[in-house]
Formats: sequence, C-alpha cells, structure tokens
Amino acid sequence: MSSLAPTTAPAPLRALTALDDFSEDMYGVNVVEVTNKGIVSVAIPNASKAAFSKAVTKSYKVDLPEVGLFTQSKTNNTRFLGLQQDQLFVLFDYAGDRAVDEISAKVNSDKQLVYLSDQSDSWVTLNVSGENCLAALERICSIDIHPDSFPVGSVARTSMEHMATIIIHESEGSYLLLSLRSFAHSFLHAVTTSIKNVS
Amino acid sequence: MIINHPLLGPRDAAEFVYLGDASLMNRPEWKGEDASEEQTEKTLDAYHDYLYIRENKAGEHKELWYHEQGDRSWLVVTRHTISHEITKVELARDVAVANGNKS
Amino acid sequence: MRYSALKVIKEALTGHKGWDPVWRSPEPKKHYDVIIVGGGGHGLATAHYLANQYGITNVAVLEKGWIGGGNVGRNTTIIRSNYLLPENEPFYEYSMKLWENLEQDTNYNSMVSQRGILNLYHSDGQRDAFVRRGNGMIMAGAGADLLDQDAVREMYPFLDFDNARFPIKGGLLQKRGGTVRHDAVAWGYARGADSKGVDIIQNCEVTGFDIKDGICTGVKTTKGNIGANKVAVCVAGSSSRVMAQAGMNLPIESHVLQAFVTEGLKPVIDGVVTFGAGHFYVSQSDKGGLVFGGDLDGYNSYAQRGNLPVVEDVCEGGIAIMPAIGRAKLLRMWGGIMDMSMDGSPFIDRTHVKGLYFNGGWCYGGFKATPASGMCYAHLLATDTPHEVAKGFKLDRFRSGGMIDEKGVGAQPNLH
Amino acid sequence: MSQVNRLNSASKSTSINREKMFSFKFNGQTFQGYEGDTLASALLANGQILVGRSFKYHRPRGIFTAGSEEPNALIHLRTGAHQEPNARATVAELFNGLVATSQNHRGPLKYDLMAINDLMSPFLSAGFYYKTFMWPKVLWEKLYEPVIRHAAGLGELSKLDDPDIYDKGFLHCDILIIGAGPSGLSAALAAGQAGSRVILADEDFQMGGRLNSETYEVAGMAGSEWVSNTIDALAAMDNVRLMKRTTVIGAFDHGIYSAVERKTDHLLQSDGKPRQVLWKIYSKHAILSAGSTERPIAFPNNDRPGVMLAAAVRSYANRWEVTPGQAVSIFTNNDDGWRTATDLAAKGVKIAAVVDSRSIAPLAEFPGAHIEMGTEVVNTSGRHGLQTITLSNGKIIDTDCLAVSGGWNPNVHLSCHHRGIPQWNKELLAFVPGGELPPEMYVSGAANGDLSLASAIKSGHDIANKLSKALGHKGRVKACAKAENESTANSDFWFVKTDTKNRSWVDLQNDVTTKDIVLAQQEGFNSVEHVKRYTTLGMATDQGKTSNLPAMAVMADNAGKTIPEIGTTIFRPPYTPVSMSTFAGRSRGKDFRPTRLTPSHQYAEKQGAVFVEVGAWMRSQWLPKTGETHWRESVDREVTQTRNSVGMCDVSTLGKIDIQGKDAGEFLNRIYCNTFATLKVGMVRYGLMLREDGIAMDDGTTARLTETQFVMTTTTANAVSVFRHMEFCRQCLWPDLDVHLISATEQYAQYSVAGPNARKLLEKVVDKEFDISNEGFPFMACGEISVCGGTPARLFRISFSGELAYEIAVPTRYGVSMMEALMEAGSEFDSVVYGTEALGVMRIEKGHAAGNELNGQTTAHNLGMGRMVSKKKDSIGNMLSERPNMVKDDANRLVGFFPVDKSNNLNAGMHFMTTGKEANTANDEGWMTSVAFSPSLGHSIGIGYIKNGHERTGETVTAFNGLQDNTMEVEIVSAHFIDPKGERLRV
Ligand SMILES: Cc1cc2nc3c(=O)[nH]c(=O)nc-3n(C[C@H](O)[C@H](O)[C@H](O)COP(=O)(O)OP(=O)(O)OC[C@H]3O[C@@H](n4cnc5c(N)ncnc54)[C@H](O)[C@@H]3O)c2cc1C
Ligand SMILES: NC(=O)c1ccc[n+]([C@@H]2O[C@H](COP(=O)([O-])OP(=O)(O)OC[C@H]3O[C@@H](n4cnc5c(N)ncnc54)[C@H](O)[C@@H]3O)[C@@H](O)[C@H]2O)c1
Ligand SMILES: Cc1cc2nc3c(=O)[nH]c(=O)nc-3n(C[C@H](O)[C@H](O)[C@H](O)COP(=O)(O)O)c2cc1C
Ligand SMILES: [Zn+2]
Repeated sequence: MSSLAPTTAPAPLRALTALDDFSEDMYGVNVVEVTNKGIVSVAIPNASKAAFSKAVTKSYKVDLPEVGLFTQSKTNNTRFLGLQQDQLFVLFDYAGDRAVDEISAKVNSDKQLVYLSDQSDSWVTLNVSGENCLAALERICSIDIHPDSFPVGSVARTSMEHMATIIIHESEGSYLLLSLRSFAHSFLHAVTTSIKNVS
Repeated sequence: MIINHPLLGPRDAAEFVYLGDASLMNRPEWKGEDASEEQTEKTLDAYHDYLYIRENKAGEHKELWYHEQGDRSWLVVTRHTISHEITKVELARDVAVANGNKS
Repeated sequence: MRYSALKVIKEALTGHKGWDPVWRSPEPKKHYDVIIVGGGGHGLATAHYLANQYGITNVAVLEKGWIGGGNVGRNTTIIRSNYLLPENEPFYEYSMKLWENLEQDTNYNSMVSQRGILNLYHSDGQRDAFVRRGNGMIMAGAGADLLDQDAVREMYPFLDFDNARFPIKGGLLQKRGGTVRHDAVAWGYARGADSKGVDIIQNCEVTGFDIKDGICTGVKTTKGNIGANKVAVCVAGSSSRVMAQAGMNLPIESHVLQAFVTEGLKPVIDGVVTFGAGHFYVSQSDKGGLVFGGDLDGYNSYAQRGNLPVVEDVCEGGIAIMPAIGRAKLLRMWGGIMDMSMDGSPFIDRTHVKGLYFNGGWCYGGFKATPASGMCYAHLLATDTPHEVAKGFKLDRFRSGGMIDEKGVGAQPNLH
Repeated sequence: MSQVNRLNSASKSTSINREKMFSFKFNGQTFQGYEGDTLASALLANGQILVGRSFKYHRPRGIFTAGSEEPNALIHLRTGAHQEPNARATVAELFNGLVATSQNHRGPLKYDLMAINDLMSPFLSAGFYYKTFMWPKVLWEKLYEPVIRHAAGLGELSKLDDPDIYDKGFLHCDILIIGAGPSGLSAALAAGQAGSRVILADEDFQMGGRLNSETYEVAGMAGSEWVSNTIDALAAMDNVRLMKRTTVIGAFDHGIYSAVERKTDHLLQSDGKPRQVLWKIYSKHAILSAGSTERPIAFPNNDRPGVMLAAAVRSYANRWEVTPGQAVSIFTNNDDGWRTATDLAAKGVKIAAVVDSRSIAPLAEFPGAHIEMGTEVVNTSGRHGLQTITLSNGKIIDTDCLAVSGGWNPNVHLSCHHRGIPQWNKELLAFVPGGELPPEMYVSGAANGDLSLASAIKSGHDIANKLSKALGHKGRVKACAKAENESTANSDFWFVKTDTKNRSWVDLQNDVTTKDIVLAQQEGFNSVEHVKRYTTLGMATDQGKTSNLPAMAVMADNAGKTIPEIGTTIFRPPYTPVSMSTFAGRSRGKDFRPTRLTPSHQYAEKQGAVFVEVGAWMRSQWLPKTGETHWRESVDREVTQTRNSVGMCDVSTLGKIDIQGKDAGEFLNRIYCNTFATLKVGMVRYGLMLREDGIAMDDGTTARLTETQFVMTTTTANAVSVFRHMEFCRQCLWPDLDVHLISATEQYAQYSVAGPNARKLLEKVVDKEFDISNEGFPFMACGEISVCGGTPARLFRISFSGELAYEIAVPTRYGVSMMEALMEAGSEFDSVVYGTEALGVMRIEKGHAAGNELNGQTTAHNLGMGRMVSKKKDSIGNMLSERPNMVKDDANRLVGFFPVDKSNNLNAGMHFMTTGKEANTANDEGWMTSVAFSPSLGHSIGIGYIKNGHERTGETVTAFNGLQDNTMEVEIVSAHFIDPKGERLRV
C-alpha cells in the first residue's frame, strides 16, 4: 500500500469476474465462465402483463416466455427466462454497470409498468457443453434434463450440491448454469468434480 | 417425495421448505386501534388458536410448502399423512385470493 | 419372581424352564381406578410409579399393539440432562437421577450406561450458548464440563479435526449422559407394574372416550368399554388422533424422525457424540451397531418411515465429523412418529374434561424423560396437583405467553 | 495351494475365465482363483471351509449361501484404511491381489479363545443380560458392560479416514426394473422394444439371476447363452440403461428409488474414481424382479461349516465349477433340492445321501448314495467342518457338505418398504407381495411367487408390455422367450423336532436357536416383534433373510398358531447394508457444504486475514499485522484505529432484499413492528421484525430509495428465512398488495466505513457531484451515487459501531477494487480494515443486540424496545406480543455489565444471581449474552439479560461461571458503554 496520500482523483474501479474467466476442456466437457452479460429481473404486476408483453414484442420482436422456457431475441442476444409466474430474468450481452437502465429504456420507459432489479453481479455463469456433459450433470442435477424432457429453449431454477442454480438448455448439447456469485468457487468445484468422476 | 408443481412439473421435495398446516393462511383480523379489553382477549384467543392449535390430521392434509430452490412460490399441497400420497397442488397465492385474503 | 444371581444360575443349569412371563396377559376388567392409554415407555412408567410409589394398583395400561412398539422401541436411546431452560432442566435432572436407580427399582437390567454425551461446538456463538447451558446444568446439579479442542481430540482422536468444513473447536460434555437399552425400559417397567397387579392389556386400541357433562368415565376400546375414575392419555405420536376422540385439538404436530443403525462393529465410539454444524448424533450399542440420527424429515407424517434427503443429510453430517466410520455399513433405517409440540417442550397436565389427563408433546426427546414423566404423571394422577419439577408443562401456556422454547424457533414444530 | 474343489471335468461355465488366474490372500495364506469368482467361490475352490465365527458363541462358521443373503461368511476385505468390516465373501468379486481376513475371534480363526462362550451358552440364553449384571450396582458400568461391549460386534473399523471418494447422481426413467434374472431381462426386453425409458439394475456383477446357476434352457439354448444374447440386445437400445453391480436398496415416496452402484470394488485400486455411486432414481413405474431366496431347515447342530443352502451348492457347481465338498448330501423338503444332487452328480461330484422329509417316491437315484425318504437329519458332527450327519432312522453318514433346502421365499423386501404387509400363499408356503405395495410398483417372477422359469419370464414380459402401452409407447414387442416349467413342488416342513440338548440354529450369525425362541414365548414375548427384540433374531447383517421364516415356524408351532398368524417383522431399507460414505457422497471434509466468499475475499486473503465460518460464509475475523502474536492485539488495534480514525469492514454478507411496488411501504409496515410507511425517500430506518408469536425475529435497516423501492438489510444468519417469511406474507396473507421481492445480497459489495474520518475518506472516492456533507447527507440518509469516476454505488449513513459511519455498496465485481480504493484513500488517515471480531467488540461497546441477544427467545420488551411495537397498525407479531407473560414487569432486560475487579475477564454464558445466594436454578436471574475486551475502556465489558435489569443500574450481582471456574462480582451498568448520547454518529 502506498504511504503517500494521493492528491489526484482515484483511479476507476477494476471489475473482476467471479472465476477469473475460467475456461477448460476437461475429459470431453468444455467448461467456460460466461462474462459480459447483463441480468435484470423483471417483476410484473398482474395488471401490467399485457402492456409489458406488448412492449417486449415491440422492442425485441419476441413473446414473453412461459414459466420453464425462454424466448430469444437477436437484439443484444437477449433471452427472456421464464422463472416465476410474476417474474422473469432478462439475460443479454452487456458489459456496462447499468443493466437496468438498458432494459428500462426499451420496455419500461414510463417506469411504472414493471419493477426492475439488477442481478448482473449476483450470478456466476458457466457454459458446459460436450460429449460427457449430460453424464456429468447427472451427478448433481436432480431434474430430468434428458433432451426429450428438457429440450433446447428450456430453463429451470433448481439446486445443485446445495447451491441455487438456474440451468438453461441454450443450444443442442450446450447448457448455461447460473449460480450465486459468492458460491462461484464451490460451484465450479462441483461441476469439475462431476466431470472428473464420470471421465 | 415429489411435488408436482402446477407451473414447473414434478420436482423433488428437497427443493422445498415445509411450513405446516395451510390454515396458517387464515390469519385472524387484528383487534384494531383502541380495542376494548374484551376485544383484545377475543383476538388473543383467535391468534392463539391460529398459531398454536393444529388439527394434525392422520389423513388428507392441506399444507404449505415453499419452493425455495425454484420459483419461490408458496404452494398448498394436499397430502395424505399416512400414505404420503399427494392428490392436489395449488399455488398458495391463488388459494389466498380465492379465500379473499387481503391486507 | 425376583431376578437374582442364584435364580439365574439355577435356571441356566435346569434348562430355563422356570422363568415366568415378564408380564401377564390378562383380560380387561370392567372398571379401574386409573386407565393409562398407551403402553409406551411413559405409560408403563406411569403405571409402575402409580403402583410402587403412590400405592394405586387397580390400574390398566391399554396398548393398541404390543408394548414398547412405539417410540420407546425405536429411539436412539440417549439420556441426558443438559437442557437450557429452568422450566426443563430440573425435570430432566430428576429423570437422570431416577435412571441412575432404575435397575434396583425395577429389578430388571435396562442397561443404563452413563458413558457421557459430548456436544461439539464449531463457533464462538455456539460456545457461548454452551457456557450458558453448562452453567445452568451445574446450577441444577446435573454437572457439565467444557472441553477445548485438545480434550475432544483425546476422547475421540479419529474425528475430523484437520480438514473439516466446520472445524471442531470444543465440546460440552455431560459425563452422566449416556444410553439405555430402550426395549428393556418398556419391559422393565411393565414387569414392575405387573408385579404389583397392574393389568397390561395389549392389542387393545382405545377408540373413544365416555364423556358426559364434562366428566370422563371410561374408554371405548377394541376389547369393549372399560370404566375408570381417571383416564390418562399417554400416546406420544398418536396424541392428536386420540385426543380428537375427546373433541380436543392440541398444540402438537406429528412428524417423522428417522433413525439408523450400522452392522455390528468392535468398539469405536464409547459415548454419545453430537455434531454442532450439521444434523448427526451417534452412539454405539452394546451389540456393536452405531446407532445414529439427525433431523426430522420436516413434514407432518404418521407413516413411521421417512425419505432419502434426510438419510443423506444425516450420513453427510456423520462423515463430515467422522470420516473414519465411512466404511461401516448402514444396516437398517426406520422412523417414529414424533409428537412435536409448538415450543419443543412437553405437556403433563389435566384437561378441561374432569378425569381426563394428558401427557405428550415429547418431541424427539422423550425417552430420557421416561422415568420422570412416569413419576410426574403418576403424581398428577394420584394427587391432582402438578409435580414440583413438571409445573411448567401446562397445556395452556401458549395462551399466557409462557413458552418453553429451548431452540428459540417459535411455533414451528418441525424446527424444534 | 491347488484349487482342490474346482471341478475340472467338462468345463462349461461362461461365468469364470480360467485363462485369467488371480491370486489372493485369506488370513495371510495365498490362494488362487479365477476371474469371475467371488471370494467365497474361490475359498471353496481351495477347500477353505472355515471362514468365520458366530456373534455370541464364537462357533465356527462356513459359507452358507452364494448371494447377498449370506449370514456367515463375513470378512474384513482389504487392509489398512481400506479395510471394510463385515464384507460378505459371497458377493465380493475376486481380483488379483485381494486380501481378506476373518473376524470376531481372538487368536487364530481355528482356535478362537472366545469359543469358551459356547461352553457358557446355558447362561447366555435369550435375554440373559436383562436378568443379571445388576449386583452390585457399581459393577455394571465398571465391569460387566465394558466386558459385554468388548465382546460385541463382528468386524472392526480401521479407525482411519475412509480413503475412497464417493459420488451421487440422479436418474429418470419410465420403468425401473429391479433384478436382471430371467424375469427382469424379459421385462426389460419388452419395455425396451416398446420404447419406454428403462433402467435395469442388478446387484450381481453378472446379470442373469438364477440362470447363471442353473442348467435350464431358454428359447432352445443354454440359459446363460440366452442371458448374454438378451443383454446384447438391450445394450443396443438407446432407451435402456443396464446397471450391473447396482443394488436397489430402497423404495421411497412417489416412485423414488435409491440404488448403490459399486464402481471400483472389484478393482485392486480405485485410481481416484468414486468407489460407489448412490443413485436416486425417479421412476414412473417399477417392476420388482428380485427373485427368491432359499430358506433352510432347522435341525440340531445345523450350524457347522459345510452345511449350506442347496441352491447355493448348485450355484457353486454350475456357475463357478466348484464343489463345496467331496461327498455331498442333500436334505430337502421339496423337489428343487433334488436338482442340486442331479447337477452335482452330472459334474462328477459324489452324492453321499439325499434325505427328503417327504414320504414320497424318490425323484432320482445316484450311484452309491443313500436315498432316505420320510427321513430327517437329527444331528451332525465335525468341529471345524462337517464330517457326519445322523438321520432320524439312526443312520450315520459320512459327508463333508450338506445341502439344505427348505423351499423358496420370494424377495418381497422392497415391496414392503412402505410398510405393506406381505401375504401368505398357501400353495407356495411362502409370503408373497401383497397389501399395499409402493404405488406404481409391480412384481414379477419369483419375487411375486412365479417361481418356475417359464412363468418368471412371462410375468416380467407381460407387466412390462402392459405398462409401456399405458405410457403410450407403441414399439413392437416380440413374444416372450419359451422355457420349461420346472417343478416347484414343496412341503410344509420347517424344522426337526428334538428333545435332545443339541441346539438347532435359526439365526446363524446372532446365534439364535429354536430354544431361544421358545424361551422368549415362555416369558411372554408373544408378538413376533417382541421375539425379534428379545432374542435378536433377524437383527444381524443379513436381517434374517434366511432365518426369519424357520423361526416363525417354530413360533407358530410353539404357540399353536399358523405362520401367517405369527406374521413377519417389518422390512426396512436398505435391501443390503450400504457404506455410510456412500450415503454421504462427496459431502465430506471441506466439501461437506459449499462455501461463500465475500466480494473482498481476495483482498483479505492478501492481507493475511484469519477467516472464520459464519454459516456458509467465510469472513475475515481479524487481519493480523506482522509481529502480532495474539488475536487480541490485532482486534484491539482494529478497534482503536477505527474509533480514532477510520476503519472498513466487509458487510456484504448481510441479507439485502430489494422491495418494490406501489404498496411496498404498506407491506413493510406490516412486516416490521415499527412504522415504515412514513419513511421519506432518501432516508433509512432501523426496523425490528417480530415473528407472529411476538418474539424478535430479525432486525436491520431499510432504506427508501424511491417512492416504490426499498432496500432491506437482514442479519447474515437470517437472510434466507426472512426472505421466505416475506414471500409468505406477500403470497399467502396479503395477495392484494402490489409488492415484489428479489434478493440483492449477491449484487453488491457493501463496506462499512466507520470512524471520525469516515466522511473525509469517502469524499475522496465519491464523485464530486454528490454532496455528502453532514447537512447534505445527514445521519440515516441514503442515496444512489457514483464513485471513482462513474461507478454506480449506493451510500447509506448508518452506524453499527457508534462512530460517524457509512455503508457503501458497489456492484460485486468491483468489490476488491473498491476496498483497495478505500484503503488507498484512507492511507493518509491511518485507516484500517477490521474483521468480524472488531465489529463485535464495537457493537458490544454500543450495546447493540446481535445473534447472541436475538436468539429466538427474546421479545422487544426484553430488548428494551417494547415501545417500538406500534399499536396503531397491524403487523406480524403485534397481537401475540401482548400476552401477559411476555410483557411482565420483572422480565429479563438487556443491560451492560462491568467486572467489579476490572482486571477480570467476563464470559458469555455466565448466570446472574443476587450476591450471597446459592448457585442453583431457583436463584437464577439471567445470563450474560456477549462479552468483549473493550480497548476503548481498557477492561472487559458485557451485555446480558437480567430480571428487571433496567431498574437495577449500579447494583452488584454475582456472575456465576462454574463451568469455566470464573465466577465473579459484576456491576450492572447501561449497555451503552460508549457515547451514550449518540453524538458521534451525527457529526
Ligand atoms: C427415531 C427416534 C429417535 C429418538 N431418540 C431419542 C433419544 O435419543 N433420546 C430421547 O430422549 N428421546 C428420543 N426419542 C423420543 C422418544 O422415543 C419419545 O419421546 C418417547 O418414547 C415417547 O414416549 P413413549 O415411550 O410413551 O411413546 P410410545 O412408545 O410411542 O408410546 C405410545 C404408545 O401409545 C400407543 N397408542 C397409540 N394410540 C393408541 C390408542 N388409541 N390406544 C391404545 N394405545 C395407543 C402406541 O401404540 C404406543 O405404544 C426418539 C424418537 C424417535 C422416533
Ligand atoms: N423351481 C423352483 O423351485 C424355483 C424356485 C425359485 C426360483 N426358481 C428359479 O428362479 C428364477 C426366477 O427368475 P427371476 O428372474 O424371478 O429371479 P432370479 O432370482 O433369477 O433373478 C433375480 C435377480 O434380481 C437381483 N436382485 C435381487 N434383489 C435386487 C436388488 N434389490 N437390487 C438389484 N438386484 C436385485 C438378483 O441379483 C438376481 O439377479 C428362475 O430361473 C426359476 O427357475 C425356481
Ligand atoms: C438402539 C437401537 C439399536 C438397534 N439395533 C439394531 C440391530 O442391531 N439390528 C437391527 O436389525 N435392527 C436394529 N434396530 C432397529 C430395529 O430393528 C427396528 O427397526 C426399530 O426398532 C424400529 O422398529 P420397526 O422397524 O419394527 O418399525 C435398532 C434399533 C434401536 C432403537
Ligand atoms: Zn435441518
């Protein structure tokens, strides 16, 4: 630590990713930390449902998802995750600090329709894909993610190894796993242990 | 056990947190400001029964489960306390609205 | 017939032809002074003390199945008097003293074994709570020792001290704690009561009460109606079902608690050990099985069986503190119906129906209470006044705000 | 050294691979066996008949069965930390280098010193210990019990940590088929062809069930060939998962089954891979095709090594090509027993005798063999191995192996896991599944009483076909394989009645004899459950799989009842014993539970912080500087520096709940006992949350960011339960309110900045456009700001330490950087980072309640906050907090304490009593909740609850601490040790 008192304005803050941009190909499973995503939760009062749905269709050209599914828009690669009856998550490409403003501008301009909350820093996101991926997930995921039951386009909130997890089947054989950021190291450990154990 | 969530389909009960008898949704009315002593005693009786007394049925039991590792919804599950068979699962919010629960 | 060394030798040499039944199997009489509903530990102990301490012998114990088949026959057999609250601690200490004389009292070896109970702690907050508890125990005459990590290590060198997620910082030891051969408690009390003329009637389910003008005069059973001056209900997990027959709802929920035993092993664990950062407690039976348990399953149940999540949770707790028992094999798992009260503490009280008494709400901890519960219930039945050490166990305490909540979790039975 | 009992004529079995020779050790002696052997088959092949000792009498024990029902052949498998006690030799797969030792003897196996117990057996009858060891009283714990405990148990744990790793997993299927005998295989085939998602599990390392042990034909080929063809066909189906070495251990609620797969037990080393996996199988339907278990007949001295089950003897001959003896006799009450004689004779084994209890015509002749019909075995001889049998007709026959068959018991075990009671089948003379099966469980084959091969195949096929159709799977299902319907004729004969002194065993492991059963009944233990508990019948590692029925027959006979009137004891999981480690899986050591790291964890690590587990979190407890040798030095420094200048602490672990909606204010009014609806935007308020029973649940501050948005903080410990409680109120009680909750705990790195220089420090990082002067941003203000040139942040002017203090929150990703920036900015003020210990000291100095005070037993009244409970509105806990016992005048009150002798240290957990009174429960007046050494005051201080405390300031009482031998006099003082007027907060 410097012993001299700085006289100038402080340097801008440095952002860290939860897992130092972890990326590894292990025994046929590719595990990559996904970064630069905005995550915004949207709470939708019953009365606003229709209007909000319209706003989304207008700005993003997609419908709102049913619970358990996501819809995907080309705009910023945005996914609307149907997590709860009156709440969804918006997951999109974004590197800034003001994810709420980003969404608000598009779908909540009058600030009254829905309630937004920034979740971008709340989650660590892993992308797992590859041949042994399902076998590895079988060790920690209690819900049925066989492609027949959990096809591409599905999302579920569950827990793995005592950690809250959102699992997204984003494309054929490729899954996004979101867990709470403070658990990042334990979560990664759970995933990589599974991969090792089934190798 | 498996709880067949009305929105999410079958989920292991381990994802849920159990509270107890669904009668816990029937919170008695507050006695009001400046209530008489009698009204206070009556309200206390009602609260006592509400919070502490249970039918504790050996049979079909309506009970509250919270989907903590899921969609955060409270459910009213009808489950048999001897066989554990579940015959009905509802969103507690719907039940509350139907009951006329209000602030 | 008294058991004595001489008798044992004589019978061994003559082919054991001379042993009488431990209790008779009489047909019910038409009327008793006291009917005890429930042939569990508490019911049989109540009968024993009624007959042997209070001289009331015209007593029947009605049991719907076989005596000792309820929770007394399926618990993890731990006895201790290490309670926190002043409404509880003197009662459990009284129970401990009765345990210490049980064999002489009943002339039956129930194998009361005070090999010590050690509650581990893993944080400063837990230590503070144990100091509070330990001092309370000392003040109640129960005795307690606070151990640091080294002292724990000396007692149980194979615990996980070095690699634990929640390191063991020490423990609260009650040397007088231990275990008792659970079935033998039921049999011993049955024998003690029977020898004074108490009728123990098995396969006799109580199906209703004769209540008129607020007075209870007897019970309906699967063996017919039986009259009584006083009816004492004592049915643990079935409390709500039985009292509903008298039109009463109770501050009780029935939950399932599971327990487990491993295959027989040469001695590894001498006393009782409990994990403070997970759900696991264990002792080793005299036959060599590790007897262990953990948390309630958490949902209302009368099924006497549980589910996997708790099985896993308990074993995870076990391996977390004792990775050295990993290769011991779990042999059997079972469940019991727990009469979980709203504050985790029991009731020994009259009801608003004259002649009808209630004893229940023992949660997962009523085995250790068996002697005191029997004595205090007998006292209440004989004198119609609560026993000095059981004064707090009233049915209406929630209305007055006098909860006895050891754990401080409030009116949620599955958390006690 | 040679495999004397291996049959060499006409080797046909495909179950062993004679090309692959393994060597292994038993009790130090080296033997050979083949790939495909079990330890038992290999021991038998080598003529090792004596393998263990019984539990109580230490009688010599040999191998009794060829499967998981084995009561006798229990051994220590492997050595050192890998040693597994009570492993069954009959299912232990042989591998090269296997090491096993026998258990439960002192001295060599053959000359066990404990065998003296056998001579004492008249004293060791059922229940003997309940009647004795009582005189004199003290000797029970000092002598008798230690001796009993020492003698107890069978195998021995190494007392070393289990060195293997374990795992768990989840599987989903339409149909789970349990058992891959002919019935299960044909079920799998039908279900697979139909298109169902199938799991076929078998505990054996070779699928095929009895077909591997029999000489039957199926579909015109050898049974074993049909098995391997079928397995190949199933393996080719995508929708079928074959799991051998997988025991289904339990049927739980709603179609969840649990199974244990043994991954590396058959290998010398596990190579870092899980030894076993615990599977949780979610099935729509299950078919139990678990086969049947042969039962013995009880007769005098039936426990000698060499006395075995007849079908096991057949298995050893057919599957492993081993004969357990050179002159084998059969004792049977049914036709199936004869098959053992036929098969062994066909392999060239000498049959010494066939003894059949039935007076019927012999079913076969064997050269040189006695064929004795209507005859019973009444005695045996041979200390370490069978030598002769004596028959009821007086004949004594030389024989070294007696194959006993008392008929077959369907494996109903799993069908009873929901406490359903099996039903007696008069034709089969056995219990079959009945009563209430676990929902959606169906039973096929021998498990259901379809004992013969053809019926076993057909029943599996038919059930699977039907279930698949019902599930809507439309694939074409071929007709099932044809096979013979062999005889299953049986008879009602259970045990040999005798009045000699010789004991007849029913439970071989626990040494329960027919006499023990009779004695139990004589003593009034009439229920089968009583007999079990009094004699320990069926309580051994095999759970009475072979012993229970003969014992019930003895009970029935003695009581003049029928077997179904006696009834079975209850079946409980697991089907076979399972290692504790397997149930624990990976949850072990540091991985017992996941760990949460705070946003500044990396920073703290670099500073050498000492971490402490707080629930799932790891928090900095203190951050020692070089040269500091005692934690108190570090903590005192952190406190002093903070109070003198400024300190920072990571408080991100506090729960943060984002509350939004038009009715958010009203909602909070109802959640907190004090008023919130009136809180102004830009301000923070302290809130006390009660449970409905009026006891304090949690406390914290809540900030109003906008008209419709609040941010609540909860204590670290209660973050999750408070959120759950609020969701309950929102969804179940007041669904009409427009209010929405989401946890923001993880979103922000939140730091407390406390001390007289806090503002000066913050002014250096907060962007200039935000006014944080005392006027612009007064005590209890909050706002959204930015720091370090535009990073969004939230600032709250709240204080736990009692100093001028703020909490600043930035997005978590900036956590490390923010802390660095704060320290950088603070260097001119000699700023410090403090840990939870200093945090605790400062809050005690301020008399703030925390976990030790809010322990779920305290009311607002106890805390001295009774007046906060607003009586102008409804709120959770409002009503019941009015109950008389909770607002008593002489209730415990939270106050402060000084040691009268200031050089003394107080302890949390001391009990208070009026000085001079005896330390007993009746005199107890309260207890010390938290203590600290106050660097600010220079001595130990404490807070705690004492009766009427608020009116007793200045009084001296005794603080009893007999536990730590630290009883002392203390003075009751105000709990606000520092700045009682709260002036520092507002400057
Ligand atoms: C798994 C488990 C572990 C436990 N561990 C411990 C421990 O380590 N230490 C401890 O102190 N406590 C423990 N307990 C608690 C303890 O076993 C019980 O609190 C205590 O046994 C209850 O009292 P009881 O013996 O009278 O109950 P029970 O033995 O259950 O007796 C009640 C009897 O009433 C009978 N009955 C019910 N309805 C009727 C009717 N209508 N008519 C006639 N009879 C009826 C029942 O059949 C039963 O026999 C444990 C409990 C369980 C289940
Ligand atoms: N003739 C007779 O008297 C008689 C009597 C009984 C059996 N049998 C013969 O028995 C066979 C019956 O066929 P089947 O398929 O019904 O039974 P089976 O005994 O051939 O197969 C049962 C299979 O289930 C497995 N198993 C049992 N419990 C298990 C569990 N919990 N988890 C995993 N696997 C488990 C066993 O390892 C075995 O492989 C036929 O070959 C028949 O000839 C004949
Ligand atoms: C202290 C204790 C020790 C036990 N030891 C054994 C044992 O060694 N073997 C066994 O099979 N069961 C053992 N059991 C379990 C009983 O067999 C039985 O499962 C339990 O008492 C519950 O009864 P239930 O299964 O008949 O419902 C033990 C139970 C207790 C309470
Ligand atoms: Zn728990």
